[in-house]
Amino acid sequence: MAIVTVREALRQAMDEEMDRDENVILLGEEVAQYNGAYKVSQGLLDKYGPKRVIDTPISEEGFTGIGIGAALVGLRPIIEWMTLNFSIQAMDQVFSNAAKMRYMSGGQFSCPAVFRGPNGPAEYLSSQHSQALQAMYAHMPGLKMMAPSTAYDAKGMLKTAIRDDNPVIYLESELMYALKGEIPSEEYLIPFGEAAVRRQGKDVTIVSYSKPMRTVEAAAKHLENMGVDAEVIDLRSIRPLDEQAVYRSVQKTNCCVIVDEAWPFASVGSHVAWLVSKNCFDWLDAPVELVSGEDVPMPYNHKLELAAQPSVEKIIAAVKNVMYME
Amino acid sequence: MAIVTVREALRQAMDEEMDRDENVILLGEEVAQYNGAYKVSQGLLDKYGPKRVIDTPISEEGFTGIGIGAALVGLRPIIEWMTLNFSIQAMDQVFSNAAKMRYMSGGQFSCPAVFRGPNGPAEYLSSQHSQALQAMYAHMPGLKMMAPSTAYDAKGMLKTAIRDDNPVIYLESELMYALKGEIPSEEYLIPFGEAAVRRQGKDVTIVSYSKPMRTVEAAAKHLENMGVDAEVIDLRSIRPLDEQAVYRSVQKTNCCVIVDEAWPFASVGSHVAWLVSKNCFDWLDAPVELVSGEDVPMPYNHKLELAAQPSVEKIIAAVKNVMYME
Amino acid sequence: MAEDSGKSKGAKLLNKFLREMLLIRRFEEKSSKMYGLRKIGGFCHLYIGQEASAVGSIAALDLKKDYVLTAYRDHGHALACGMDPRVLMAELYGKSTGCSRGKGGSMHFFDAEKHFLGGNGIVGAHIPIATGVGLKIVTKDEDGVVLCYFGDGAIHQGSFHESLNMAKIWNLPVVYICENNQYGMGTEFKRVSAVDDFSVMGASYGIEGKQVNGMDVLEVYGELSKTVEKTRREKIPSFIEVRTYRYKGHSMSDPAKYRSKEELESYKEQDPILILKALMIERKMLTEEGYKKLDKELRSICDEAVKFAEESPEPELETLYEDVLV
Amino acid sequence: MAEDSGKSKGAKLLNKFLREMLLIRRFEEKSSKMYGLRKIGGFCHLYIGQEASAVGSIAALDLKKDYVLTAYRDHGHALACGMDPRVLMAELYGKSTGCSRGKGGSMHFFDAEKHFLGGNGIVGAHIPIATGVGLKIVTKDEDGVVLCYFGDGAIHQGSFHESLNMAKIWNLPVVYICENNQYGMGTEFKRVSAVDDFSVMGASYGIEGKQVNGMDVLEVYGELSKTVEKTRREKIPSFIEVRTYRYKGHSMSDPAKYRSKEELESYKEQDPILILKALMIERKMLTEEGYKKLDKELRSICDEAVKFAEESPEPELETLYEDVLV
Ligand SMILES: Cc1ncc(C[n+]2csc(CCOP(=O)(O)OP(=O)(O)O)c2C)c(N)n1
Ligand SMILES: Cc1ncc(C[n+]2csc(CCOP(=O)(O)OP(=O)(O)O)c2C)c(N)n1
Ligand SMILES: [Mg+2]
Ligand SMILES: [Mg+2]
Repeated sequence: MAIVTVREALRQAMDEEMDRDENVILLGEEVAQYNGAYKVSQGLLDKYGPKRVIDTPISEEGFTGIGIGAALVGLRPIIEWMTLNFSIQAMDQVFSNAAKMRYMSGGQFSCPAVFRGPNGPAEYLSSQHSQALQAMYAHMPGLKMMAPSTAYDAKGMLKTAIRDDNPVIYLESELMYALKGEIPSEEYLIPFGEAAVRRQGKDVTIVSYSKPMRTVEAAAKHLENMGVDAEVIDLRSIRPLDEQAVYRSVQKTNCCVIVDEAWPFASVGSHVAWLVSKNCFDWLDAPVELVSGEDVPMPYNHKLELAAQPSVEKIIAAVKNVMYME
Repeated sequence: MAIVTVREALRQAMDEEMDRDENVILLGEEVAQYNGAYKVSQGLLDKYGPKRVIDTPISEEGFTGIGIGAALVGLRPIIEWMTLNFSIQAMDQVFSNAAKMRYMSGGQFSCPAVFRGPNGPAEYLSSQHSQALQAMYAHMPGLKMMAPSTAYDAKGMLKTAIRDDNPVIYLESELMYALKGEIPSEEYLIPFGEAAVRRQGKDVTIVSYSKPMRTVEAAAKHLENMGVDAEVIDLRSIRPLDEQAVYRSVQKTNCCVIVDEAWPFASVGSHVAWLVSKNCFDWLDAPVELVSGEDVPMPYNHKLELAAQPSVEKIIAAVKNVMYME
Repeated sequence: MAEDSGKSKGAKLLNKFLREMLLIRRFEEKSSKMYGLRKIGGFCHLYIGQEASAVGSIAALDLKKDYVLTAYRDHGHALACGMDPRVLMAELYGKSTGCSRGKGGSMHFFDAEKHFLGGNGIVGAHIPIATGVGLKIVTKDEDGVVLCYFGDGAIHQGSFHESLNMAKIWNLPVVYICENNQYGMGTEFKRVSAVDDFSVMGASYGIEGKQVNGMDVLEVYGELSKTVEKTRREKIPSFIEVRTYRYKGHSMSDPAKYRSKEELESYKEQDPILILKALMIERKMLTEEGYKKLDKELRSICDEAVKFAEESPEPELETLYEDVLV
Repeated sequence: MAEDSGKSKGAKLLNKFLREMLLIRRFEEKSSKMYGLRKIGGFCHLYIGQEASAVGSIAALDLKKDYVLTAYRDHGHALACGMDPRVLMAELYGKSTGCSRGKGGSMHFFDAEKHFLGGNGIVGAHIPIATGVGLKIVTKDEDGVVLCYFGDGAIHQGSFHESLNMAKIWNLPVVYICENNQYGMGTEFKRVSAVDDFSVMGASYGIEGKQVNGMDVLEVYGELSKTVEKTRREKIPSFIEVRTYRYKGHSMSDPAKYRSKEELESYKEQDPILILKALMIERKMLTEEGYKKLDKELRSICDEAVKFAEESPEPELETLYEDVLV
């Protein structure tokens, strides 16, 4: 097992899939000559040339639509959004075209495109550059969504996303690119719709995905010291969602905290919180808690920006709530 | 009390506010010479002239941003989106600018703009033209949101929205424009954050807003015949949300059904369902049910398109579920 | 028509044009009638008056390798691509035998085999898609050409501009065709355009522009043949404004009061079908009887299409959930 | 500079230019240093090399009635608008005394009083906003002018094109200024633009374009004075390409390896400050000692700004929830 960064894991996934299938192309701002704004596409231009690794102008709506168009007729484009914040300009292409083309053509056209890039708050970036936008994409049928939290998953899931015949929103995180983890040398894929139990526990179920998983794992350690044995679930695949994995756990622990760095209102987090509330109604000893991002735009000041996000303290407080501690 | 259509109520609201405050302007596609694609702005061009009632090119991103810019420096634009479907092209302007300008300028600039237009499915329009998109806008802090279901509310709420110093998403419905209702001759306003109890009842709480209210009211009548006394709540204001009105009711009825024509995942409906699940945990006798739009793009075929939406039958089934009937 | 194309070949071509234009005309008239009888619902945008544009340009293609994309006013293009009037009428009826299984309706005709990619309801949204099809052609070293049609209203969408820039810098074989029928809904194009002659619209991208008389199928064909040929050879994008006129309202619900009777009549005098018919009679390629016979045949094809649609089954309820994802 | 402006008035102006450009230069250098010391975080885009553009153009305004908007590379424009270096530095520090209360940071400087509307982080997103400010001016019959700055990268955003078209059809007094510093992040503008000379970019909208040497503050001022004057008088939009160069990387994290040392050096030889200084010395408006004195004063203003920022308090935690809505 080699130890690599998430950045490298993503690069390997793209590299292997581009090598395997000449229909896979990569396009986005700075992906080619600059090797990616966050260096995720390092070396790919050199290896695959400018016909398959394409620098675009700053025209999110345009190049996203171009990727979708190419996908409809046989290419398998990976569209890199420099960050998800900028994808808002491209949402119409994703929502009106990628997500609906198959349905409204009665199944004639499918759109095997991957839309990827860093999502969620990084640091010191203020409101326009620090948003976790998955709820909007998750709301829409016709799209799949993945959000890895480890290097291992990052690679196996991106390969799956690239091979999938549907449009996939693939969420990364700037602060995760340097995170390291083990990956095997042989090829592997991680399927859609399979959550991972990161820590077995019997007292409380904590559910999260993507970057906050690290905070959740830190909280679980703290809780352990407090004598609380948390079960930690990483959703990994948001659309489709592995509901059963969550329910199985809650049926054992009888209480549940969801952690989502996005805003609370109409979010993936509050949706999962409702699903658990409903489907584990007879098992729950306490209301499901949601630890979300605060319901405010992200401020620049670092102290405030940390306060706006889920933290170990907030998670512990929520766990205490659902376990009626103190 | 005069009996007017929702269309006329909206027109009156704009007319009165334009008359009251010369900073109020209206812009959008076909709002002026054509008197509105759905005739909501009938007569306003004649009365206020082309400087205040402005036909735009088909450039949603551009004219929405122009409205926002004008709002920052003293106008109070009403931006009509021909339908919310087309607003996806303008989302970046709403999310990155309207919703954040005040925050990221440390309170220096506010954005008193109203974004209005028909939302949700109409009839025979297929996937791209039949979407209820409120969840995406509701997710974002920095925006308010209103969704009237009667002519009375349509007028009083739109006047409030126009006078508010914040950006307001104001949701209408094509199929509601011809709906009639009473409105008083004297001026009135309906505040943000106040739900309305449309029907008092003791057995079950049904919560909805906008167009599905009619279906809910029909269902409540059916239920009455079945001996079920439903309390019906119209949320009216989505952001801010009148949570207490819902909780008060559920604390009385001990069970709750939410009806939302949008897709279920990460929706206003599932969010309210979670809020009730959490905050009425000790009162609920059954899991909160959500009757949503089906999780598919909207098909053209009318039979299918009706099947994709909340119906009296679906609501009754959900009520039976939460009341453990049969 | 070039002299050297040979008389019989010329006659064949003219017969083809006449047949296709008349088929579109009759099909549209039939659709209009069936719409009036409420067999067809929703938005239905007729192409009557514009037939020469689709017929004259698509005749320049080889649909084994070339592609066609257009907006919601798509009946004419679909027929010109050789789609079966029966599956189109069935689609208008929302039947399971429709080209899009009854899910798309009037705005969303598609035919994967005939390389017809719709049928897009969002103004301007298919322009990047078409550009992406061009990218696929170049990436795979094919020698196809893409025709991308859109209206005078769509030209003010940012997506048009973003697309043209990328098509030029990447040398994509896309012919952008603005079908300027002089109105975008109720808005005369001059009211929303800073320029009067769209042939300059490519100037910012170094793309040559031309204006073509869209009431003359021979002129359209002549110009487009040259352009398609050049595009195929040189792999560069081009822009063509086809000046045309729609006889009917924007959609079935528009009485088109924004234009004068005289204006409409003046265009009807240059009706593309009448002009071609007269020319063919003059050149002794057609007799009045021959025309009547043809007309009768085409009318019966349209009757046949209606019969097929009427007799086709409604889609099964399960199909609501199909075609969302692969 | 026009001869007739009078020697002393001329000298005053040149002194102002020198002072402002040098202040920007020193402020940026200080910011860079403080960034290195981790007092400032996130994206920080320096304007060094481009000073003549903001200084020469904003000098042509009357900020009682005129407005300025730019993108995230906004320090120079803010200073040229007369904002206090102390509140700007405090904003970079994220302090409560910052112009945006520490919520905006480097990319979001704002000053309502000085008519400086930011500071926008989304490429191209402020172009419609600026256009809307122009609409307000016209609607309220004022005689202000709006300067809207954006980069060579932003010019490929659809928002630019949509805005220009509307500005032209509505006769809005907006001067669109493309600060072509020849790179959008790591991308040389020629790689993503179909044209080399941006002055044609207004052609599709009947808007005249000009190219100005942005390394020469007098040329910028001369051209912009004329343009602003004409815009004010005739109320028509115009477009200006300012050719300039940034000496530093795109942001603090960019080593700028995509360009040659020679290229950078050749621009440094035409440094706007050095050129003006030489001219003033030649014209006996300045001595070497006078320059040194000025430099010392400006350096101490920047030291002072740092001191102010250092000593200012962090924002209170409650402020996280303030400024979201009015
Ligand atoms: C983005 C978007 N905005 C608005 C509409 C509503 N709409 C449908 S067709 C149309 C007019 C388009 O005119 P034009 O491009 O000239 O095409 P034509 O209908 O004349 O063929 C409008 C405004 C839409 N479908 N999409
Ligand atoms: C819509 C959008 N896409 C991408 C980015 C990331 N980004 C920030 S600055 C920049 C380059 C902009 O270049 P240019 O317009 O030339 O301005 P300059 O930085 O040279 O002043 C990019 C791609 C963004 N902020 N917004
Ligand atoms: Mg038109
Ligand atoms: Mg630049």
